[in-house]
Amino acid sequence: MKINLLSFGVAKDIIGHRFMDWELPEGATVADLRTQLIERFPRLEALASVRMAVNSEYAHEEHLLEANDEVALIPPVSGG
Amino acid sequence: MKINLLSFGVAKDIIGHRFMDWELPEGATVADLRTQLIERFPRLEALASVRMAVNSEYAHEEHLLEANDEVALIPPVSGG
Amino acid sequence: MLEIILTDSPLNSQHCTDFVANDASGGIAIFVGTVRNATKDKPVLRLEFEAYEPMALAEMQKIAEQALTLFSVQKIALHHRTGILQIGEAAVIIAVSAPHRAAAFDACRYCIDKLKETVPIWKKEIFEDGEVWVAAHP
Amino acid sequence: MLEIILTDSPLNSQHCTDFVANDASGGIAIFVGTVRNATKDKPVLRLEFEAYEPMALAEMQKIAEQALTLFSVQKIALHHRTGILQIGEAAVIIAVSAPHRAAAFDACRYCIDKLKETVPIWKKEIFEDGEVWVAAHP
Repeated sequence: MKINLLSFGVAKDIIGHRFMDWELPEGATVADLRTQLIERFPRLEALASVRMAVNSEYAHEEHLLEANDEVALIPPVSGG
Repeated sequence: MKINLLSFGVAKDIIGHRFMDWELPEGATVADLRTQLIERFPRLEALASVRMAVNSEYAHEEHLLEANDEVALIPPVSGG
Repeated sequence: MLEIILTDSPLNSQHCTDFVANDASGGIAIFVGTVRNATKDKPVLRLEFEAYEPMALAEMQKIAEQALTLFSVQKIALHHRTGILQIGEAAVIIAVSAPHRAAAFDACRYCIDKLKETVPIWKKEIFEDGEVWVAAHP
Repeated sequence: MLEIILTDSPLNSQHCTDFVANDASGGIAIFVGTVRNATKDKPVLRLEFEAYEPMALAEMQKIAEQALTLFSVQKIALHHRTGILQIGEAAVIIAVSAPHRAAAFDACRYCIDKLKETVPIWKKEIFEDGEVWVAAHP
């Protein structure tokens, strides 16, 4: 299945694109996606943290992803 | 000796005047003045508190008054 | 560093913010004390503030100087209104700038708390059926 | 009750104060986060704020709703800037009105603390010799 990957801040600099399609097996979780991303972009691991938001809500590692989900990589926020 | 008595807020309503001369014996303290004032204006005693300021500084009860001091009656403040 | 004002003209929060803002500040905490339309559910028509002016200014100055000593803050504006105030008008504005926000909040709160304890200013609430000096009686 | 704004136009603290002011409020606490001219003594030329806009707005809304639940406050304005900001400009303004000042201060502080934890907005500091996403690396 395909999800829509969004990247911000330093994560966007590492990945190189704001928007990206990403292929995942059915039944993949946020943790699975994280593992794949770090494999392809090892520099993500050096960040202080990368939270994931699914359809604009922070998601747990066990969260089951579905086709066409919008998954955002949230490096440490620094608003305000 | 004569001091200059200033009254504010509810204290001014009780005493009736903003400015007033007051006669005191030499060597009188803030406490002595307080006793005299309460004798003449018993309603002052019903207030939550009346602090005294001598020449624009809060003064202790033992503070020795001098001729021409400006003594202000400070009922509970309520600025802000 | 400090701007201490006691005035019978309307207060201006933008002015206070502009006074304390500076290129090295990261946060500004502001408190605006406004005239409420009721006390204990009794409608208030307007307020009247009376001040022992020279002493009030001196006490406001002391409070702001203490805040500069106690907290890592840069500039403080402390403005208080006197005279007759309508509902909703600002009676006091305190603005504090600091490199970091915690100090700005702490100092702003310190100033308003102390002001309400020591600054010789008195507030009279005017009701439909009379008027009362606030906090005068126990 | 709430005014949540994310904008690339300059923020206005007077607007936020006016939005939260009301006849039943006794105090308004305001926080203005401004762009500092240095980080760890290194001169900053300007800042750039990037936001995941729909989620940032949703998180700001949640924070303000939580503050309304947790504290006895009346109205909250929560404005955040995006895009390029010069030194001294406001990146965020939070204004909270309440019948009593303690609640206004507590809620204002709660909002800025939470905003810095959860709202997906990122700040890039631009220096003479490069640029850095703030807090990205441990």
